[in-house]
Amino acid sequence: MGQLLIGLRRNRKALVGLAIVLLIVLVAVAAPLLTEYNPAGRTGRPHQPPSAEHILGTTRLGQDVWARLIYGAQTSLAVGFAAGLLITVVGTTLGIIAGYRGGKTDEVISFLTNMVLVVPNLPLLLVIASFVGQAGPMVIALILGLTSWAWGARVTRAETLSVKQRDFVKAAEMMGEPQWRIMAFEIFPNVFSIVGINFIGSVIFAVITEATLEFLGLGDPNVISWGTMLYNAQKASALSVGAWWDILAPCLALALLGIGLSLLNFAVDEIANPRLRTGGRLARWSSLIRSGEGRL
Amino acid sequence: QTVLTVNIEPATTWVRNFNPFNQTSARQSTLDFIYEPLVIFNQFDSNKPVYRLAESFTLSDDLKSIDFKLRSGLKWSDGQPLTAEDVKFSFDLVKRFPALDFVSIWTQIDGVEVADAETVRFTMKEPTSLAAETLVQIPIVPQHAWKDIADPVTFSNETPVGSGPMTEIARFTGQTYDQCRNPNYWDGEHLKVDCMRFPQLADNNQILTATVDGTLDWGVSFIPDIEKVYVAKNPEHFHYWYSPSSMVAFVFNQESANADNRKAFSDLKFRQAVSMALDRQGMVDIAGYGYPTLNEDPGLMGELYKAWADPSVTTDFGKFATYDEAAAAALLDEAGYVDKDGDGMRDNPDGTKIAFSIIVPASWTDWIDTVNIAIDNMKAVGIDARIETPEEAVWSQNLISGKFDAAINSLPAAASPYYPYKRAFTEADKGKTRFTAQRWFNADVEKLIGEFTHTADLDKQKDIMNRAQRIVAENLPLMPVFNNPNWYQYNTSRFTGWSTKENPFANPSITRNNRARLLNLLALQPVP
Amino acid sequence: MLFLLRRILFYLAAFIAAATINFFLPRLMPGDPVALMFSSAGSELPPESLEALKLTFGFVDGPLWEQYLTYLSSIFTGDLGVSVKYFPLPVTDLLGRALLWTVGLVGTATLISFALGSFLGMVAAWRRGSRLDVVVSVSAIFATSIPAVVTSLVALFVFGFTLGWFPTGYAHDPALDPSFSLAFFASVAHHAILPLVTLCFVLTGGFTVTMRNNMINLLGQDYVVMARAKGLSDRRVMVWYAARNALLPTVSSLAIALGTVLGGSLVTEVVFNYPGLGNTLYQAILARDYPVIQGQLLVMTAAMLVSNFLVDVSYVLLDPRLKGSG
Amino acid sequence: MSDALLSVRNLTIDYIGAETDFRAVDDVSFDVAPGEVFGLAGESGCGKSTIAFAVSRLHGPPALIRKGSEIRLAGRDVLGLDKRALADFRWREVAMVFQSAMNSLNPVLRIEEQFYDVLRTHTGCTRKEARDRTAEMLTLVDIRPERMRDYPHQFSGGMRQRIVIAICMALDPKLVVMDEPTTALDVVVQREILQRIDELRRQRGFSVLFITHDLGLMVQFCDRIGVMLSGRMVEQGPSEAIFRTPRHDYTKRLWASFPSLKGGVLG
Amino acid sequence: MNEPLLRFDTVSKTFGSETGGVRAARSVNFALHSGRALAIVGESGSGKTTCARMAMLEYLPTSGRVLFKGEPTAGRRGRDLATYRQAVQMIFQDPFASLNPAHTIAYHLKRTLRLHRPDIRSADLDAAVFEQLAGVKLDPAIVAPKYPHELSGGQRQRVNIARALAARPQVLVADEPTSMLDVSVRLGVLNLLNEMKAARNLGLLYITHDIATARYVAEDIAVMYSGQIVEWGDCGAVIDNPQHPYTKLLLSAVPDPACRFSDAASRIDPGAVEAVRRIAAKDQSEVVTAGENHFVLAV
Ligand SMILES: Nc1ncnc2c1ncn2[C@@H]1O[C@H](COP(=O)(O)OP(=O)(O)OP(=O)(O)O)[C@@H](O)[C@H]1O
Ligand SMILES: Nc1ncnc2c1ncn2[C@@H]1O[C@H](COP(=O)(O)OP(=O)(O)OP(=O)(O)O)[C@@H](O)[C@H]1O
Ligand SMILES: [Mg+2]
Ligand SMILES: [Mg+2]
Ligand code: NI
Repeated sequence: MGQLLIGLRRNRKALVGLAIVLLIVLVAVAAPLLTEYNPAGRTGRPHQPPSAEHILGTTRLGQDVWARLIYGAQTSLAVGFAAGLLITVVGTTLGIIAGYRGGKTDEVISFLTNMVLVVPNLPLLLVIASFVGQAGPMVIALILGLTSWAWGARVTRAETLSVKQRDFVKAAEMMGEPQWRIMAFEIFPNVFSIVGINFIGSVIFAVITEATLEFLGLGDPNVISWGTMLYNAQKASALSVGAWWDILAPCLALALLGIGLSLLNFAVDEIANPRLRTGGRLARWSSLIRSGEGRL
Repeated sequence: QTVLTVNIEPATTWVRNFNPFNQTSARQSTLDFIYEPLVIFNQFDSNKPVYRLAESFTLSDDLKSIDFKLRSGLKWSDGQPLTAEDVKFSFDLVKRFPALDFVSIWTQIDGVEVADAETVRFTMKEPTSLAAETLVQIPIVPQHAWKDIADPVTFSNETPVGSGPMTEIARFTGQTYDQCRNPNYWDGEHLKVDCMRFPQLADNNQILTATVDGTLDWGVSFIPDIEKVYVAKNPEHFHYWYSPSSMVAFVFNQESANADNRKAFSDLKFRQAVSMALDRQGMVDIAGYGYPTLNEDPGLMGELYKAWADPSVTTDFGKFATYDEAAAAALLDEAGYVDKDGDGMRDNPDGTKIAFSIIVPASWTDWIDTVNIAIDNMKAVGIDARIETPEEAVWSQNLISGKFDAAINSLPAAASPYYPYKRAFTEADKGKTRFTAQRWFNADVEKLIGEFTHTADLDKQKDIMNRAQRIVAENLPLMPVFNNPNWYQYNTSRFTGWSTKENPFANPSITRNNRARLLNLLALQPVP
Repeated sequence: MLFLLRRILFYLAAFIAAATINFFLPRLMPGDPVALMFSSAGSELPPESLEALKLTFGFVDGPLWEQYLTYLSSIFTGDLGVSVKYFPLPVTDLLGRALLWTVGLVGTATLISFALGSFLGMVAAWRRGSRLDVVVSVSAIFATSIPAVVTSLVALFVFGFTLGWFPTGYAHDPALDPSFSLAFFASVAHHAILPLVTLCFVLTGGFTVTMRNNMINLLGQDYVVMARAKGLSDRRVMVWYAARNALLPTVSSLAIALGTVLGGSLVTEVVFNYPGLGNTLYQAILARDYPVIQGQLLVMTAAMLVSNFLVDVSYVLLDPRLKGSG
Repeated sequence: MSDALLSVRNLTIDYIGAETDFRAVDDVSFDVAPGEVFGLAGESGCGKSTIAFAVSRLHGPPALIRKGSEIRLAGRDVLGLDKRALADFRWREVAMVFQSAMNSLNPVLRIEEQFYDVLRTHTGCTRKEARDRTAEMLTLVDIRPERMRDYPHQFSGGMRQRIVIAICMALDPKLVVMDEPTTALDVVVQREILQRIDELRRQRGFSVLFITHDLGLMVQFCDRIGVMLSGRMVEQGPSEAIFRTPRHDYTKRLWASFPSLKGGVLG
Repeated sequence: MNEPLLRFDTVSKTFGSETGGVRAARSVNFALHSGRALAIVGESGSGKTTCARMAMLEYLPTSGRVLFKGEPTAGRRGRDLATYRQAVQMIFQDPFASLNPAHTIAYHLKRTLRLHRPDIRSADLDAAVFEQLAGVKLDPAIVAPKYPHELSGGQRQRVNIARALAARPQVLVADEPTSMLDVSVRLGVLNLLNEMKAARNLGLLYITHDIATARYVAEDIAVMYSGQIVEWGDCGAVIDNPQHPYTKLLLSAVPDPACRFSDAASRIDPGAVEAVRRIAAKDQSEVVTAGENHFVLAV
């Protein structure tokens, strides 16, 4: 785990990704300080283009887009992280249990996993979300968590299977460690990078999916989030009336968060899998080759 | 060949269904255009009958039977004669298959008989002066084509045989269909349009695109910032006219499960104060883009039924449906609604808490915005209101079952205020329709409504209505805010003769429930 | 072939389980379609018509298990019921007409993305650290991290509305009747470009990244090094030694992607008003059109199972190591 | 030795790191005479494989062969070869057997195909000719020629290793580099394979650069041995001498850590 | 002789189905006494590890019994299993893989002490850890806080031994404990094992394919081929005077720097190898006594 952190610090992708994500988190947390406007209140005339007063313009209802954007970040992040956490916890737990226990347990969990994998995810989500009706962000997070853990469970299981073969697990068994301890303290730290990748991937997925569900009108329209911003902008035909700021602002925010998280994810991947690493050494290598210091 | 391109309903794919009895999935161009009504009551012209298939009708003096006389020489589009038998057949069909009876006509009539080849007689269960208006809702279908249909409920009537102007389905694909001139149309000389074309348009954005680029001649849709987005593109030809339609109002449930809220809701002063707190113009302008028509009539007449309005009612009670924040606050203070527990929100005079949600369907954004404005307004005078956005179906079920505190609701537009009044204030309808959601009933009002149908005399009817609206305005069971717009855009570059604000000869909306749309069609002249 | 037999058993079980979920889900949904239809019709329909509507759609009551059995048997007879929204169109017809478009659009997009992504991933991995690699990997990251909603909306805005290069809806010019004419196909192609490109944009990145990672892991393998030592041409080593093996795990993600084809890229179809399955499902959900929702989920699950099965088979064909086993 | 087949001079190889470099091979020089078996011994990580890779120019980034290094094979400057010459040089001049036989055959190609790859690239022969040659080669390592249509996973580890050796022989290279070719195998199989290589070498006259960390085996198999310690060549000489009279302290220590079959330790 | 610590009584183990499976152990008999080491040698796949795992109760024998101090081990659960796990410890082949990269050396030892030495109070754990490390000649202060990857192979294997010994076992099973180590540190580990065996009166089951190290560590030896023990007895006697053809073959294949491949005498004939394999693979239950404490399966 410590290595992971050190690795993250050394990785340029990770730094950029982390900077982006932290920036968004910071902006979300500091939202009340960054705008004087109430994100839900009508604070200007409808569809005012960006100006000094409303730096990202106003929505059709005259709400300040910037205020909505940064308050919306709270929702998007909260859903993303909550769902990501849920997906990861469920997936990892099931994956490790299935992989480690094997036998019947594995059969049952694997069957469940494959089942969930086989049922198309987004449509299912849509259906469930509409069944729940007026799905608030946390409900969406819950639904996401309960329907999207399968992939994580599958990779974690695969990884667990290979870690399980390693002698230190055998050693712990021989030592008489209880099973839960083996899973929690021997296997878990060693599948941590997979868990990390799964987590960040799930966060991306959750953020995107939440926005999609809300964009499609299946969320709670009163919640301020990037998804509902898109939904409202689309409903107000923002693009057609030329209010590009209304729709592009949440678009760009989503893209930015997505990119930040993806960069982090790739970095974790690279750190977990040294082969994928490139970075500074290759640049140094090429410059040395070019300067004639050596050759292949 | 002149083709009129029309947007009538949003859809992702057209399904070939021209069953006129099917109100939900048949193509909306079925009624009127394929199945012409006997008579059209023109709401935009004092509800005068415009005779179509029928050339006249006569109501018996006891208001218990009515004779419709058909024009002579009527023909179905396949050339077969259209007779009183067909009319009788249609009503009998509806009787045999109750699923077809979308206006429950057989709860109102006792029987149909053919008096002669061109006359049908209906006998009513109760005397009513409004029989004709309901009877003409039932489409008349050809007996020869329908008698062998085993299950007319699931019949999709792909190649309709009709009586209206546009009966021939010249082309039908999932993305567009053309409905063309009936070769045997009785009123063919007035019909200058050869075909109507219905392109499939899925959502606002697409409709908008098609409207703005001039593809559509006749449209019915919401267009944001219409002046800028649409009219400005071609001021000479692109026009719109948003006349008032169904009335939108806030309602408090008099039978709310929350006893504390109920106390306030049942207090007239509270209702009056809340009503005064509502910034109706703001709702119209911001939530409605300025398209709805302001409604500040506590007697619910408004612009739509202004012919029926008793001016003295607005003089006496108008202020209770007009925005005045200060007056609202003062009235609340006076009635004892002050903040007792120091949370900044007003409480009941006895100190119990008032806090309620206003329910609004989740996907109806303009209403949601309206409610949000209302909540801001209420908060401004210290009333603790929140918004709740259940699914549309849940909203409507809650209104019907009475499981809510406050809501935004609408009352249908009709030929006269009689209909909304009947819908909203008939106690027997409680728990059956969402129009009685407020659960406010008044024996006098109900009696007046009953009397209204028992006379065919307009002055008497007006008098009845005057009395009823005074009671309603006095009690303010509904807090009207505006009338929804009757969506209507038209393009004069290919056709002229449209019903316009300046020449409002008929309701121009092309939606399914507007019979008068046929009149608009028949008035069109192609631009040479 | 024990392996395949086991899989088939799994698929059957999965299908029945999915079908069961499918059956119970809509029954948990608040608000029935009739009530919804009635309320959406707003003030237009008189309250009396509610009764007529209920009669029309004849929602069968009766013991749940009976309904369930009827449902199960109907699945196997291919009778998925009648759409409520498009009454009385059978669900199979409705799905049938959408199916073609979706398979055409999303199927093509998936295959193009798979081919393109795998190719880019292969080249990027082969030229590790080169400028090409940097460009490819970074753009892949970008492409995968931008939500499809965003991509579609922006594409629609820029190329559809602003520049007007492409139509903003439909699968073909409504003026043309489907036929085997050049004009028709040209129109289909013209209408498909924007959604297709957006979809490819969204999908390619994922394939690229998977392929690149697989490749890089494989490039260190002894047999790849040995292939180089053998003096084989770079092309041959890259394609036949590294990529061929790296592709194997990617095939399973292709399966998932292909399986979701029938879900359509819902968002893309909705944004571009493409008359595919995704759009149909979306509308069905909005209209609470249970039979369509059920039918669609079923069809999608079946598609997923079938494509998984095909992948299983192709695995056995592609990887000789699996042939012997079982 | 001017008539050396392979001559390595001042070979210095770095693995480039993000900040600092790791010197894996430091100024190593040695020669391999025609027909000779030269052994590179030393502990894990001392740079043996790095040298082996350099000899067939298989390195990729981040390995860097520092300037001043020189590798000559039959007089040709190996480090100066361009891409085309390199492709031709590989396998025809220097063939290589890798550490693990399990992984050095492409699992999805038939054995035949993997032979054909080499033969077609280098000799441009037809499938028919390639098949004949394959059969010949397989017979050489005691594998029935019919099995050329099998996939690698259908062979045991020892057989796969022999197949790799057969592929090595296909072009009659001058030098065969063997990087721990038998580590994964048990002693009996190992013995069989090395004996076979020894015979082939006698028949065909190629030289062998043999890498292992098993000194005992090395002395048995090699003519001359170089002992490496963290990138440097600390001692070089005929195997007899390395065994009987080791000069360098490190070599002595190595011998001292070998238990003997006869009891006690070797050294 | 007194009761052995660990005894295999006609133990067989078949993986997979009875008919088509792999017979990894066939009627294996041996006994391990305290203070002595028994080496099991044989080429890879001969079933050595399988035997070790059966001794560790990881696998249950298909037939036959594994006895600990005369008592059957089969069916041990809970407390019984815990005491057994304490009494029988194992050292793995790969010193890197057998330590969890996520934990420090101190953690590994602490866990063992916690599990098997309830007598040590928490406060004394650190001291006990240091003591264990010092016992295997590692500098506790330096090694304890480190992570496995920060240690050399030899050090790691010492940690493994320390960990195994921390449980105060009576039997130590070592499965190829030096095969992954560099030659130079190999001997140190072997010496350590020898010392511990003597100092703690351990019974050491030493598994290897390297006969030379077997001789270095063990008093007794058993040569396995294809799941059978083909020859067993006193280590010196078996190695100096092999009777079974397979033992002979194995000994002749062991690299011996003293004779070169080029010597025709030292060559082994591939045909003969096949023949030996065929003989050794046959089921055989008849035992021939070749000397005092030296037995061989009849051929
Ligand atoms: N790609 C690389 N990047 C950085 N360092 C490397 C790389 N490859 C090898 N090294 C380092 O170079 C040194 C020499 O490695 P090499 O593989 O040549 O050793 P070796 O003698 O073959 O060892 P072994 O007997 O374990 O195969 C090692 O210390 C290793 O850590
Ligand atoms: N879990 C298992 N399932 C199936 N077969 C197994 C299993 N474990 C071992 N075997 C088989 O049993 C036989 C004996 O294996 P074992 O690991 O005991 O050999 P070994 O003598 O330890 O070999 P090595 O020296 O390679 O470690 C081998 O053929 C092996 O393939
Ligand atoms: Mg090496
Ligand atoms: Mg073993
Ligand atoms: Ni850590």
